[in-house]
Amino acid sequence: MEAFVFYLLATLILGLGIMVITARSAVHSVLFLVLNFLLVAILYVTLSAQFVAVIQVLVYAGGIVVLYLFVVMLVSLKKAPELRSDSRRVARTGLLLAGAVLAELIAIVWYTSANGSAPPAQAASDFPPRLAGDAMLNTERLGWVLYTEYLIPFEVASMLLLVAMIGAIVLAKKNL
Amino acid sequence: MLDTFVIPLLQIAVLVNALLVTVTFLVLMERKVMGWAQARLGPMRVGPYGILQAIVDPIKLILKEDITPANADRFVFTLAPIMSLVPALVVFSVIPFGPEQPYYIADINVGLLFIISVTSIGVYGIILGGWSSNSKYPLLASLRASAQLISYEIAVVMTLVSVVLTAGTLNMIGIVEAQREAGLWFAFVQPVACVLVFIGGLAETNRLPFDLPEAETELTGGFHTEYSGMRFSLFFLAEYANIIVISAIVALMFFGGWMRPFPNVEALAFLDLIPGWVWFCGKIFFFLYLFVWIRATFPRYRYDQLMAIGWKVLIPIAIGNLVLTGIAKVVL
Amino acid sequence: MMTDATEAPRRIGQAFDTDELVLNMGPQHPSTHGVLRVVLRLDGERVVDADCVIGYIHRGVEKLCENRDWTQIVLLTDRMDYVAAATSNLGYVEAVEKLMQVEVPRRARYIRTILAELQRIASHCLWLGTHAMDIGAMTVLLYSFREREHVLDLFEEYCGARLTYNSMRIGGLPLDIPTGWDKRVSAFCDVMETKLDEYEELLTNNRIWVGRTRDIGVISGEEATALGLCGPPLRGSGVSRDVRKDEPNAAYDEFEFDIPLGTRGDTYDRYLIRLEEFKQSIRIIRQAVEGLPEGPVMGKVPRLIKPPAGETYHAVESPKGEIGFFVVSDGRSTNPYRFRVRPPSFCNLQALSRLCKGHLVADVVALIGTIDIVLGEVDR
Amino acid sequence: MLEITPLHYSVLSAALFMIGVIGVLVRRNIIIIFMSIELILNAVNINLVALSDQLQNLIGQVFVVFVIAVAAAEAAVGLGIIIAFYRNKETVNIDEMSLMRW
Repeated sequence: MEAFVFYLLATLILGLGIMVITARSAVHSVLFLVLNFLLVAILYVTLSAQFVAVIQVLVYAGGIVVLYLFVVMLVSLKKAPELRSDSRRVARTGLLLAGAVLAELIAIVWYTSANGSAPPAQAASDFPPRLAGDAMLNTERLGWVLYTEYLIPFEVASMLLLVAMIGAIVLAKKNL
Repeated sequence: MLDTFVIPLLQIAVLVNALLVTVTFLVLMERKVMGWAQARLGPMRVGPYGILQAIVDPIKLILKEDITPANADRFVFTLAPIMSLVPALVVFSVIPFGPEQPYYIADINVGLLFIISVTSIGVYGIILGGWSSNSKYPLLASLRASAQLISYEIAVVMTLVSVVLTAGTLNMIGIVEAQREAGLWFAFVQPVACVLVFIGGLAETNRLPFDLPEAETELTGGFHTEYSGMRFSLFFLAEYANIIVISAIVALMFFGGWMRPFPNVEALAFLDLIPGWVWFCGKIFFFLYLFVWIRATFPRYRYDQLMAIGWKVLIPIAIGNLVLTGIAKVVL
Repeated sequence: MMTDATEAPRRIGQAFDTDELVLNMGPQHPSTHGVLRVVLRLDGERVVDADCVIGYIHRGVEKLCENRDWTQIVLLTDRMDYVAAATSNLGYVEAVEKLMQVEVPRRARYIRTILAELQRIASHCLWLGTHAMDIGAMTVLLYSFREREHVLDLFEEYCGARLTYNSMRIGGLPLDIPTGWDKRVSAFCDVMETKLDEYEELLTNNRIWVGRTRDIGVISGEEATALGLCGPPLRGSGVSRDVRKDEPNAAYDEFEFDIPLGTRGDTYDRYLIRLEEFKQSIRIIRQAVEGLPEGPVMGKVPRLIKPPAGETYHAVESPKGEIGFFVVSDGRSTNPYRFRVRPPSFCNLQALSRLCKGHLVADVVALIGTIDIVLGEVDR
Repeated sequence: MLEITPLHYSVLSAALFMIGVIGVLVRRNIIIIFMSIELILNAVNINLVALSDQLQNLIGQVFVVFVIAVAAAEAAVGLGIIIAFYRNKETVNIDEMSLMRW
């Protein structure tokens, strides 16, 4: 059952990923991206990370991708850029480079599985934010960790978002 | 097997069918109530007092020709109504009609977050529907809609957070139970939040006075101008399903869900003779009526006024409410 | 997915206006009050330019009139402003009477005044309903149509028609009023007054309504005069011009009534003015019904109407504004040599593009509503 | 095959990562390149969540939250730049974005 769900999700995620980068129309790309994110969220649920799954849907699918869609709609009113550039040359170089990365990744996977070294589960177990049974729910635990251990990074992240927001407004506004 | 598949499937079947029937009768109710508010009768021809209109309307919609505009993006054009309806239906999976099985389909710990995140997907249907029609009015409307939905979502979510703070849980059943423990509906504990969520809900479901994305007198019908037949009826269904969702959320979070009024007052115990889900449906019905009533009363906001209200009024109030709730939580 | 024709022109070396959009509003748009077509150039939702395209129901009424007998023309004037036929009738018959120097009996003039003012109420009801509907207040439409029905019933009782009345004749009226009609008219006045409060309750102090109409389409008195506006749009800007007071026709000089004036010249002022005009119309009707003199309703006119050679211009205050008739007779034939109408809707429509600039799309429908046009009169 | 190990998730993550990289390298539409970057970030997130589950340690999920925050910031600023650029040059082709100022 678990394996079935995983393989189904993995196939769909990868398939949609490929469709994102191959779709001719940018709007279709965005659509596939949303579906991809939704499936990734389901994957998170199977990994018992409900909060992250919900955040994935809320922020990624419901927020960021809407932004993409907005921009695509504003921009794709004219013809697609690929039509007027010599894309084949660049694409060949790109594929070559991507092939190199793929080879590297395959090598890593092959090497790891050949040596049979599973991730060191023991090593990290002493680290403080360990899951303490089912005493606390996923959301609560995550909140606890975020606001204690990672309080400063969290605040930095919020500052980053603020800066990004201001930056985006400054960039996109026609006349301030 | 029975518990994991058959019963949930049955529940889903019952709920979806009940929902669709409710939507058709909700449309009838809207037309009737609007009629009475406007010194006319509403539908009267089909069946006694026009009751069968609820059945005839969907049949008419389904039988109508399904037109795809020339140069429309066919794939997206078909997908958009589906993308708008599915989230509206999915939300119901976590809305409890009672505290125990079989009154809910799923009881998940992040219930409220789930509702918020799934409803946020609904905006795609509107944007894509407007874009793929290849027509300017729907495009304008979908730009309006997406901006409106996203901005009001911020206010609503922030307000809901303050309710979560009060209840101490994201679980929908937990929130209702917290109201039992408090002995008070959260409408009395969080009156500001209650009003904010309802107003935000009006905006998120594109209802008057916030119905700019489908303002027929400005944008000739908005994002679904070019839609007809079955695909239009999907949009229609999604809109009304969303109205029911908002009503259900308000009823659950502020009006005690399936509980009778004043759940801790023993003198009113006779009210428990009415089953919980009837109470819940009655509360939902009240808010549905409120939606229609408001529609019959108010003019429509302008786009910039709408945004100003969202950003300059609702969000600051929501933040203020949140901060006050936090302080109260710490002090008390 | 814009077509090439509507793409904003590229201006090399300047910032490109990439987000200017040409939007065709009408002629089938639900809130252009008929077949007006407005070509909007939008920057986002803001109107940069608005261009009115008219003529979709041009029937050549003026030319038709030149080929009809003088008496037959009354019927054609019905078809211009088809929601205010009685005032068009009034303007035309008075113009011919002026040309022929006919004395109209006092009773006829009183009844004409009542009809014209009832017509004003009916027309304003239609305006209020559609204007509010455009802004989203649907209920007001049905409320005001309820009262309009009442007026139409009164008209039907008087002349048998509900929309195109053909209710006046050169020299007087075709019929005297039916028995008890005057009672029913004053009963209607009482009803109307209470209903006005209903409208006001729904709109006047409604935050949304005020927000949608306050400071929208502001036009100064000088500018309004320069554009040739008339009727409520002109008075909304504070210019006191009302044909009923300035050049009294029918029996207006015998009644007391006020001309409401606006101060800001915005849509809200124009709304308030029309609401006040309801009340003034009721006041006039009451005075007319009370003082209704006895006597004939038809003056002395020849069987064959053939006005002496000459020309005249005569204007009356229609619900939309000043409607003027310019008629030329050659003194020989039984039809006018030249017939020309100065339609208030047409003149007021000129202000639309001026009013729209800088406002949002949603305001355009409010502004079309506030101008109160009838395309039958604009195109003729 | 029937037991799902973290390796499975890693492979899935690597594959999604690759798809993202190919998208970045091959496509010329800057918006699609941005979307490919989102795919890459998601690949990383899958890995983080999977390992967090495996190690019974929440740090992975905490990092996912941060990654999402960064992705949001990136999308906002990036798309702002695209809009500004598009307004000036009417193109979203990355090959034509070779000038630092214009």
